[in-house]
Amino acid sequence: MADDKLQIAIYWGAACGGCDVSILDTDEFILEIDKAADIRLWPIATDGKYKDIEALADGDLDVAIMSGAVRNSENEHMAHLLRQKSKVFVAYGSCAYMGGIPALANLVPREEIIERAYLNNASLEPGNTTVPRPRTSLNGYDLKLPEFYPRVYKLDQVVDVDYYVPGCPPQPGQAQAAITALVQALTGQAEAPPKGSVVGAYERALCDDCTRTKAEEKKVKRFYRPWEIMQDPEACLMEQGILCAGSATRSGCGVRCPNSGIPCRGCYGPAPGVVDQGAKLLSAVASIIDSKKAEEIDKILLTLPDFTSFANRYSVAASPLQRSHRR
Amino acid sequence: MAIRANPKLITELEIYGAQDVSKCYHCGNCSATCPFSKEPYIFPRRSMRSLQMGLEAKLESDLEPWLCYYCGECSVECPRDAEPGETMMSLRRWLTARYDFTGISRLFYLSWKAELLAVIIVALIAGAGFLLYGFSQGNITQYNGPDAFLPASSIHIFDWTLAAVLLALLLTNCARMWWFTVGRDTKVHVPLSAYVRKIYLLPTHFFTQMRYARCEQKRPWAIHLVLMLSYVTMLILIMFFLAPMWSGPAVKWSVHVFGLAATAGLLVTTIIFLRKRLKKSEVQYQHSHETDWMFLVLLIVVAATGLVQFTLHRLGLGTAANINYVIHMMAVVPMLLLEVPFSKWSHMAYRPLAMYFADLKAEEMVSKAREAVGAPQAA
Amino acid sequence: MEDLKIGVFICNCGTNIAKVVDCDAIVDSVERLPYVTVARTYKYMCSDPGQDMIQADIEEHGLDRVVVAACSPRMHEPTFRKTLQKAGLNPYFLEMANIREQCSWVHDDPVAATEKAAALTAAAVLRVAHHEALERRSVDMCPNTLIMGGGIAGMSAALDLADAGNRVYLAERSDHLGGNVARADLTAPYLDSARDMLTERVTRVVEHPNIDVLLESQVRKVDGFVGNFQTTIRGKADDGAPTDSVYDVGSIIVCTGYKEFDASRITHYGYGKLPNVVTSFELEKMLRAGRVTTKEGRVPQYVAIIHCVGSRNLEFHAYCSRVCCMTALKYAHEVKSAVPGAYVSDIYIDMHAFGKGMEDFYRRSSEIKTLFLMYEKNDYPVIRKADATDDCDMLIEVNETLSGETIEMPADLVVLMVGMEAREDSEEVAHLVNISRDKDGWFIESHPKLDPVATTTDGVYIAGACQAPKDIPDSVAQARAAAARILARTARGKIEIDAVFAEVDEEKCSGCRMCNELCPYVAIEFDPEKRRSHVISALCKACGACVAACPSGAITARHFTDKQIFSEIEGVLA
Amino acid sequence: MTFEPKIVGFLCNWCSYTGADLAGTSRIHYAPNVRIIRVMCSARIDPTFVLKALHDGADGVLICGCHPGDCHYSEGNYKMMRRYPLLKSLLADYGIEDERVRLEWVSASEGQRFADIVNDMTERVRALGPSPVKAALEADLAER
Amino acid sequence: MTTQISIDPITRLEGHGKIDIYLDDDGAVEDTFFQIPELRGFERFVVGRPIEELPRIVTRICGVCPASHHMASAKAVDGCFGGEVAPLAHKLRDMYYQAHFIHSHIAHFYALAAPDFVLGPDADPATRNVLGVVHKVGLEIGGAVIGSRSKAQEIQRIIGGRNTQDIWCLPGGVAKGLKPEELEQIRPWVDELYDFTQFSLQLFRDVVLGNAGYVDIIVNGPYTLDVHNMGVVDDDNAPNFYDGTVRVVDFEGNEICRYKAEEYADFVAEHVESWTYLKFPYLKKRGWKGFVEGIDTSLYCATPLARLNVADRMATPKAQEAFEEMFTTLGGHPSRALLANHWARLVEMVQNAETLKRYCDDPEITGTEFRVIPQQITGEGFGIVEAMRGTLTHHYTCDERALCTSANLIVGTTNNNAPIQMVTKKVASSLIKPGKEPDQGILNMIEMAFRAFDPCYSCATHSLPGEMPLQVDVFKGGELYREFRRCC
Repeated sequence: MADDKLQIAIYWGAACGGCDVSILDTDEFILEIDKAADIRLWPIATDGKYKDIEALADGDLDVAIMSGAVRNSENEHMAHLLRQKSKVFVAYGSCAYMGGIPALANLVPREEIIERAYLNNASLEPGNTTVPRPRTSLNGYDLKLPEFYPRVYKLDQVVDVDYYVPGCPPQPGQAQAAITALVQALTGQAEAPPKGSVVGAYERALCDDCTRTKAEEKKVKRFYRPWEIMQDPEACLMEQGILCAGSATRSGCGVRCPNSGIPCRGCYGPAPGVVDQGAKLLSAVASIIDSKKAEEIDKILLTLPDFTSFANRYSVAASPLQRSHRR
Repeated sequence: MAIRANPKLITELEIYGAQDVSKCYHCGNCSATCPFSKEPYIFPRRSMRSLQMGLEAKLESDLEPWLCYYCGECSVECPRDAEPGETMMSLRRWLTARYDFTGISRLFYLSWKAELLAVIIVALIAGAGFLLYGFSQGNITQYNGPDAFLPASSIHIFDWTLAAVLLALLLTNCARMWWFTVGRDTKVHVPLSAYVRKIYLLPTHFFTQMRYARCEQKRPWAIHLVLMLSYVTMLILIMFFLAPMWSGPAVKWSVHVFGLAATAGLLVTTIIFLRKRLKKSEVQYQHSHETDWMFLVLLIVVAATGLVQFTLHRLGLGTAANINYVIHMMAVVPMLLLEVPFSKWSHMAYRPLAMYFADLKAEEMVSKAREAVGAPQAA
Repeated sequence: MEDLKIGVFICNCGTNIAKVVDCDAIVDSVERLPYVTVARTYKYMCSDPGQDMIQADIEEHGLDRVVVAACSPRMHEPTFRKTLQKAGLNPYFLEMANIREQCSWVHDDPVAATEKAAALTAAAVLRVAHHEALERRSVDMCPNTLIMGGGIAGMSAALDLADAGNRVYLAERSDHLGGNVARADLTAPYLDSARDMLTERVTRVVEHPNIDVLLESQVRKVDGFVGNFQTTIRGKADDGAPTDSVYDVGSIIVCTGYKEFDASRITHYGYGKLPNVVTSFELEKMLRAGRVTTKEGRVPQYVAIIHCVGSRNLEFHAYCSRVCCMTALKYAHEVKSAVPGAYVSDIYIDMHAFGKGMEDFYRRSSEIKTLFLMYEKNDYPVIRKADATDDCDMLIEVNETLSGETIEMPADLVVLMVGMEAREDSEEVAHLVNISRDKDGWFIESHPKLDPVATTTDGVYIAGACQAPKDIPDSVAQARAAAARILARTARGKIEIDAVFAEVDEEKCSGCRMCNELCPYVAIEFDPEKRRSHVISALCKACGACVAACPSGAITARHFTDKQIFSEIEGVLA
Repeated sequence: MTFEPKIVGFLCNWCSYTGADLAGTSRIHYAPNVRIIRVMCSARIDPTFVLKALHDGADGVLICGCHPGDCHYSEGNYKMMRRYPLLKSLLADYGIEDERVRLEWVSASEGQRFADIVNDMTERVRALGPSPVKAALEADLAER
Repeated sequence: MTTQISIDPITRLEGHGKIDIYLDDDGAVEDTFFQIPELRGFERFVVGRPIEELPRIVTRICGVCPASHHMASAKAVDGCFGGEVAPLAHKLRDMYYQAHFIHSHIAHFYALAAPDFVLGPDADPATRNVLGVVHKVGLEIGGAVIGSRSKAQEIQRIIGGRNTQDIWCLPGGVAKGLKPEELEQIRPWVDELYDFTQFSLQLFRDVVLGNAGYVDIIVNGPYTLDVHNMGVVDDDNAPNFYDGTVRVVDFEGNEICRYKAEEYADFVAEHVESWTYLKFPYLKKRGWKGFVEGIDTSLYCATPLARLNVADRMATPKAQEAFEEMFTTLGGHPSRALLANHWARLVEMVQNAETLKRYCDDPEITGTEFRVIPQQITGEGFGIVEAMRGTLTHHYTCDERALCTSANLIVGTTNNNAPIQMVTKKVASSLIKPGKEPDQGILNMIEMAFRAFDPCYSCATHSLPGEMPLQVDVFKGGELYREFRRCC
């Protein structure tokens, strides 16, 4: 492979593959990547040898793009390896950036997950008591299963991350822009964004790009779940009492959810400089509650169940209350 | 049970001498300075309070006024010039009036005119009586002997009759005093045995006035004691040794020494008291009630005429002696008849009684208190 | 962050701090913190030598941030800001750690207290590193003053201000001036006439060219800030119809006074049931009329005055209403002169006779044979109708503490000394001018001792009984003090307003408009063109509500930025 | 050695902070576990502050503002009042026990009340032991 | 001493599917174990969430077939609200889902299957990928492939707002309808897609059927299993991907059972082994009999081929033609030739395209009655759709506040877990014999076996990424002395 070509690795941790699909979804752009770079590793689309990566010298890779969260020691090992081999390490997608949907598991004990999957559901073999175990010895064979961390970690809780590309998955256009920007930076055609910055997204919250009209009067006596009313497709969802994370979420996705009548759930993460997306959304939601009586406020909030899983839908692992990290 | 207050009482007491009670704001200095103020008899403050509020019923049953000898310390200490000492004095007057069922006492205290009038009338009646009697059966020139103008034997009888009347009156008042202060008290019941056990207190207090002796200055006590003893000596001589005194002209030292001494005592002390009251030198003598003056005046007149009588009699001037004797009696009779049961004199009886009752009651209260706290029995 | 030089100054406050907190230990601990160049302790940091020391250190070491660990910033922040200014440093480069009120005075364990003090100081050090240089803004001071309430306080303040040549708008709810004083006959202790006192004031106020008396008027709205308030006052037009007019004023004095306690709330006094149980104000009426009689028109023989009605008890008001005791004595005198030979009894808890001439007044009252009966707090006297056989109309049962007896006091007329209460509209007024009330509804002054006239809202002052029960001299004194404060300011013509306010970073604002509604001062404007919100700094009072609420973190509160508070959190937990 | 909880207190400048000062001037003693941070108004208290405090190792967080209706900024404390239940539900979902975070109204005149609250809360938090946020970190470190 | 051969998808270190082959001392296969070592626990952590949010959460089970999960979930959620759904919504969802099927099948066929057939199994792994195919068949065709895939995605995006990590469904319908101008925008693309399906069939005929070697492998290779077939069919027993009843037919063509979604638990059960996180579904009424073939087995496949095996006919004319052509070539219906799955995908694509056309001509499709507000919360719902990789079942319950109280999922690939176990052993045994050293061939054979199922362990474990990389390490005495590897 020619030396002037960028050396790139694309890899997934505990992910759904959607991020890789989003790169595939850049369509013709894939061909450009193919032209501009040697893809040394990309399990979903191309051949490549893990051992080759191990064989590389530190920093031989120009860019490593890793999607997915860290769920077990192997994800972690792979993250460390790619970090070590690459000049620029990119956390790609909400799971890598903030833990993503898988991190919702951090809100429940691991034991209950096992219990629900193998001991207590509608379609189990009657009377089953078997549960997968790290080690099983069967007719003299010693069968091993990897051991899992008690919770899901976002990438930078495990390794040092240079850039973040938010989104679940990142909107292909944005992904393309981000990767282009990185490539240009690496090939000296543009200045590299400061370390730790979020690329492939805008600097303002979603409302900036949302075309729904926003009134000054934002007061609700109750909240509505999306199915409880027929919404006004023109007006701000929050004003209609429909919980929407847009105001607390970085823009860049193309506002596809609100435009389709579905409230934003915040996959692009907090606005720049915000510590916790959930806490910020919390303030915003509280601001529109139309009451000065504690009891009434409680009553209003009954119409807004399970706020947490909405406020931190993609960012549980990033919450300050998830102090755990492995660095 | 709530005690009814009578705001008017304080005004009534003004006539008895308590002018400044309302000034008291109960700092308690008075009670603090008074050497006699001890549980359960705290005064004068409490008495002042009862008086301010006009708690008649309560005051009537109080012994405190009698426990005060009016040394005057409290009045000196009082920051508001509420004259606690004088108030106690006035209360004694008021109580004397209360104990007296006839109401005469009250009359005297409330109006000095009435008292003066009474004294004059009694004096005149007495004078007239003795003159008529003398002329009816004797000779004005004769002092002794068969046709003496006023024979000792008759006077003796007269004295005893008078004494009987006075005693009757005095005892009823004392009985009333007992009833008010001890008898009707539902809270404290004094057993008969106690009365007997403690009876010795009466003569002790009467003759020694040892309590008064505990006041800070001793002089008032000494003077008062002399006065009292002289008076008593004289009384005894008159009641029991009239004849020997009468006999003469030779002097019977057995009686006359006492007579002269007592007279001297009376004269000197009364003069001292008069001077003090006139000069208002000390607090306790600053406010004199008419009754005080009357008592002293009668006393000194009696003493003086008594001494004159002795002299004339020894000189054998019969006529003069008889006339002087009538005058003497004109002082003696009102003094005894009006002062003993109805006025100042009565405190000679009430004081020791009060001490006696107070002691009995206190003892009871203490033992009651003991039961209350259930103190351990002495092993 | 650029390389900083932070000086830390720890005050012993005599022994106030040093006796519990080991100040030298704090020096040792802060010296380890980043950027700390000097750290020292001193006896009294607020004293001149103390301030000179700070100033000297700033100059000598070229300090650019200063932390003072001492008393509450509410006490001396201004002092030390001046110190920085004198040393040529921006006053906002100061941060104080409150190690007295919130440490040495409330803890006794030296170890724990020192640890806490160190943490608070560390927090201040970390915080001050993020402080920014802020400029106070100077704005014109409107010389006019609005005075709410035409009572003795309001009028007194009005006259002082007007005499100095300032315009005064004197707004009074009722149709006449004089307030509660107008309801009184004589005054304690010299028994001179309240009326005479008032007439003089009222005539001067009414005739004064610089005073606009607005009767039957209510303040409806107060906008703006110190030096520049716009006040909307609803008055009556000639035809009686309500009309709103707007007045521009620079200062506001609240003199709304008090309201009397409603005696019928206390049942055992039978007020409202027993005809001859009257309130102090009803008696005043009789006295002003010169005829003190029972409802039946009889001349009362026994008059009982009950103190502390609604005051100093558990159920109603714990506080002392301050003027009733002496007023009651005044009644003793007035009744005795109105009804010679009447027996007056004062039923009281404690006799509060502070103030000039009052103790003597008390003595005189007892000399005229007023009977004083003392009762225990919350052990109320009970009034009942007397029997036909009694020589009185009512009987008052009192557990009299001086005698320890339960007595029955005869009475034909009972006077209830009703206490003072905050007016029912005090909450409304408080919100109007945006000041705080204590738990009893009295307006709170900015400092109970050092600044009893100003309030927590700059430019709004309080005087008279709206702040707490007060007698006439105190009310007048406070009113004239307020006037003096205002004159001192108007004389300068300009005032500095705090440099602390909120700002919207338009690069971050997404125009979601969550904040628009939140501002109680309508200081946030939305620009539909740019689709951005921005803060009108002059209107902003820096509460920070919008800052916390902004979902995209686009609003910052100057001097209370997230960074500053975060570092403070790190500090206290370090 | 007994566990001494660290509690961060966010107090509004006008009522609660002044109330705390009053406790001082009245020499009312209370537990030294609360470290006070002054904000202008309880409305300034961003829920992030609470999360941040817990993240940085606080065992409890006390939030104090003016009594409803008495806010110096007339409405600020209502804004906090509205955030509080949401904040509590969020914390609960992350396993933070109810008594670790507390909102109280303390007026400038309630020094005693402030002291009582501090003492009460300190006891309750002490009973709960160290914050689970800290515990999680220690668990992780232990795993390394 | 036994020799262990582990076949790890990209090494043991990544926790992806792993195969251990145990040889006896003679080197004959004793046993094989196919292990899935990860679990994510969606069933647990969706509990407590507002039930209507599940369709927007479970899509993260798999980023390759999120629409399948979105649809199954949406239907289960509808059930929790009493099942009332705007009729138009069903049409729109079905239309949307056809588009998803098309781009998913295109991706699989061209990116994953084609390299083998177009470039040949022996081609250099370095070039054996989608880019290699593009280079071979020419850029314009490559462009057409990519273009068609993105058109199908764009159609999905226009109808439902997004083409991945779908968000669109709400209880009682969908969040947005299809505007007339939108319809006109997609209409021409639909026609192009239909043409592309025909083109793809032609390509398959030319490249695969034209190559006798391939046909032989397909029909006579070791890639057959005597297990039953499962798939969703409509009332005429034609395949239906969005809705219908589940039909199970044995490998001789006799119907074993058919059941509605709400009955799934009576017909299917999952067996658990302690050495893998992935469960083994089987026909409940027959009971778990272990990994055995035969007419009495309780095991079944749920694959594109299985879907056509349980179907008596296709739902659309052109698809019916392709259907008949395929089974004739395969020598009858049903077929057990696992490699025919690739062909089956192309046949399905035709039906997808034709169905899309039909919807485009449906006058009601641009209506506005695309959602009703649920009037009741009944608390339990079942959703079954055909995912590209097999029958997908979601089953939820919720409380009176419509908060999820339980969730159970049986996903496409899981259905095939046991068959994959068995085919792996079968292939391994057929290749590794005493004295016959394992070589690169193993890789190809196993690879093709796997690819036939197109297993998606992302779905299966709710954890692993979409496609299946492979690595074979052969150990002797625990010593690695040969390694072959590839990723797809």
